[in-house]
Amino acid sequence: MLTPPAALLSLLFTSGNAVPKKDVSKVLGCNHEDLSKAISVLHESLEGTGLAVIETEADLELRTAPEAMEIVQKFRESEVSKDLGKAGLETLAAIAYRTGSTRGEIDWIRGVNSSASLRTLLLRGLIEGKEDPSDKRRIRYSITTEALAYLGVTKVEQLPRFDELSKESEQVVLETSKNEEVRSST
Amino acid sequence: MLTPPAALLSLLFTSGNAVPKKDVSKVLGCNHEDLSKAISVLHESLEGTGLAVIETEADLELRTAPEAMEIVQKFRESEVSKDLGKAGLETLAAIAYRTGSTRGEIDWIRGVNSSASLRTLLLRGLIEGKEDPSDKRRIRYSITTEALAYLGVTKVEQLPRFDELSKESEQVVLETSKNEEVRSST
Amino acid sequence: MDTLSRKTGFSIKTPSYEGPFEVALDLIEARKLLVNELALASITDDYIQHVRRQEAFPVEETANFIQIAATLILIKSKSLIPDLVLTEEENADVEDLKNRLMIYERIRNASRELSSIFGKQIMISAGQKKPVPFFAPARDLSANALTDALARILEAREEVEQLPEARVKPMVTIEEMMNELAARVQKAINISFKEFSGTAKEKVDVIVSFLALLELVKQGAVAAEQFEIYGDIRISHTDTGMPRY
Repeated sequence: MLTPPAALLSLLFTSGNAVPKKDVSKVLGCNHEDLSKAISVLHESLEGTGLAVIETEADLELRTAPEAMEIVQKFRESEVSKDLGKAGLETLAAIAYRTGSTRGEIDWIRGVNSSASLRTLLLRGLIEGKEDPSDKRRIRYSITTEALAYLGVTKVEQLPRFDELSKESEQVVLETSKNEEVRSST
Repeated sequence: MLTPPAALLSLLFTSGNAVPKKDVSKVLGCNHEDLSKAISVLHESLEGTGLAVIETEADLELRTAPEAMEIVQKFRESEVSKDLGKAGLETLAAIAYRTGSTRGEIDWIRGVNSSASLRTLLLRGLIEGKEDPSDKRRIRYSITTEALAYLGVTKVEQLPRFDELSKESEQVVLETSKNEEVRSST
Repeated sequence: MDTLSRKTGFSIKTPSYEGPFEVALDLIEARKLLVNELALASITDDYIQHVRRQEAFPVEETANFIQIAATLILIKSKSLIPDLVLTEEENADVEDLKNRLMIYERIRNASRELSSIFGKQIMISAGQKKPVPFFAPARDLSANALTDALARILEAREEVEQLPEARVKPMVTIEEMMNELAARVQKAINISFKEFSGTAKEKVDVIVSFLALLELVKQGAVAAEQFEIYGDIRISHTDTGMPRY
């Protein structure tokens, strides 16, 4: 079993953003006082670890410690100055030539999982994701105008061999729906 | 000043993804050995905290500890874990226990065609394929941090009966490949 | 069984029939034996029975099943007729089968271990911080690089779809092997018959298994022929009287 501070840490870690204390209390099944105790133990145990809990009146959030700012900054810079690489270029291409692709569709076109590449492209401002109006859990991706400008075009249709490659991608995605049927029937 | 394990933790937290060990080394300005040391210190210091570092040959990723799953799922909408079929598990086992890493080897071990299973594992991000540096047409598959996370272990060596089921089989493969050589030379 | 294959007519994507090693290992495990020649001799008849009962194999695997059946017959014949001397190559086949079954057994055990822990205690990934994107293009990013990347994956997909699935080729053609084996077993039986009188039951046993195998080969030959003709089509079942739903 996890101790209350450990349970708290794992909750904050997975939520990513600030979390209302009252939600945490509810999940942990503890009262305000117990939570305060857990928070202060966690504070202490995080000392010197590179992480820290930010506490406001109502919320809790896990962040990197202030001492880590410099190294984190350096890391971020190195991450965004890296080449996109094969995976990154493939993922961006799949989106550029087929605006509104979902992650599943990109995965299917590439034959491998694309979540990590999508995150990187989002962070670098090369793509953006929007909720599908008909299904809010589904995110549809498109290339950003900045990225297009960088590529020297004003719209995706001006990309080389656009008609041919976008049509082919479309066909591949059509297979997906067939494949989904297959998978769900097993 | 941050200790190396603390710096490492803050980087892994910042990334939120699997991070190549070589990227980490570069940012921390340390060699492979120093990194290994930092990793093992971090492993230990995370014990009981609700977090854990998953390590593959190439990557590192910060995740919740296996024990935290129950509480975390209470908090967020439950993540459904679709089961892998028998064929998928066998293929994953062949890769995780490092008995085969090319499609040919896996086919040989299982006695059946494994391409469909490989495709499923790739799409789910449980394995990844990389070109063999010595033969670019050959793809070598390896297990991802995602797969280890689903198995609830921080490295392959922690898989059940790892020593028994991996080393011995390697021996047999060796013997057999010797046989093969003998035969092909006759 | 695979309901899917009946529906769509192809099942290469999700083979749920038992593979040739799986069948052999199931039979050995059911007898609580270890993988060795004694065990292999003891499963021979059941293995052949199993293969005969199976009316729907992916065609390309039929050859594998028959190859293994033939090696099992060899092992059994040898155990019943000590005078049967195996060639170096045949001995190698026997060793090969034993080795591969042992390796497969380990992987199957490993996969059972994995199945007992997979998804039970998932280590969950970091929550998505709301990204603060700032525009950071890369040196390797250009319109042409994108075009190439997409063209490459689309091309690779086509290749995958056009390539026939890998087949494990039998060492020698089945007919060759069977003809030779038939002659040898016959000869060995003659020798045995002349030199000492084993029980008639044993000999009958060999012959019965042998005939069963010959029948299989005939079936397999038909299947193999079909596979040649429809070489590029990935059909997975010989067309048999399998019930359709």
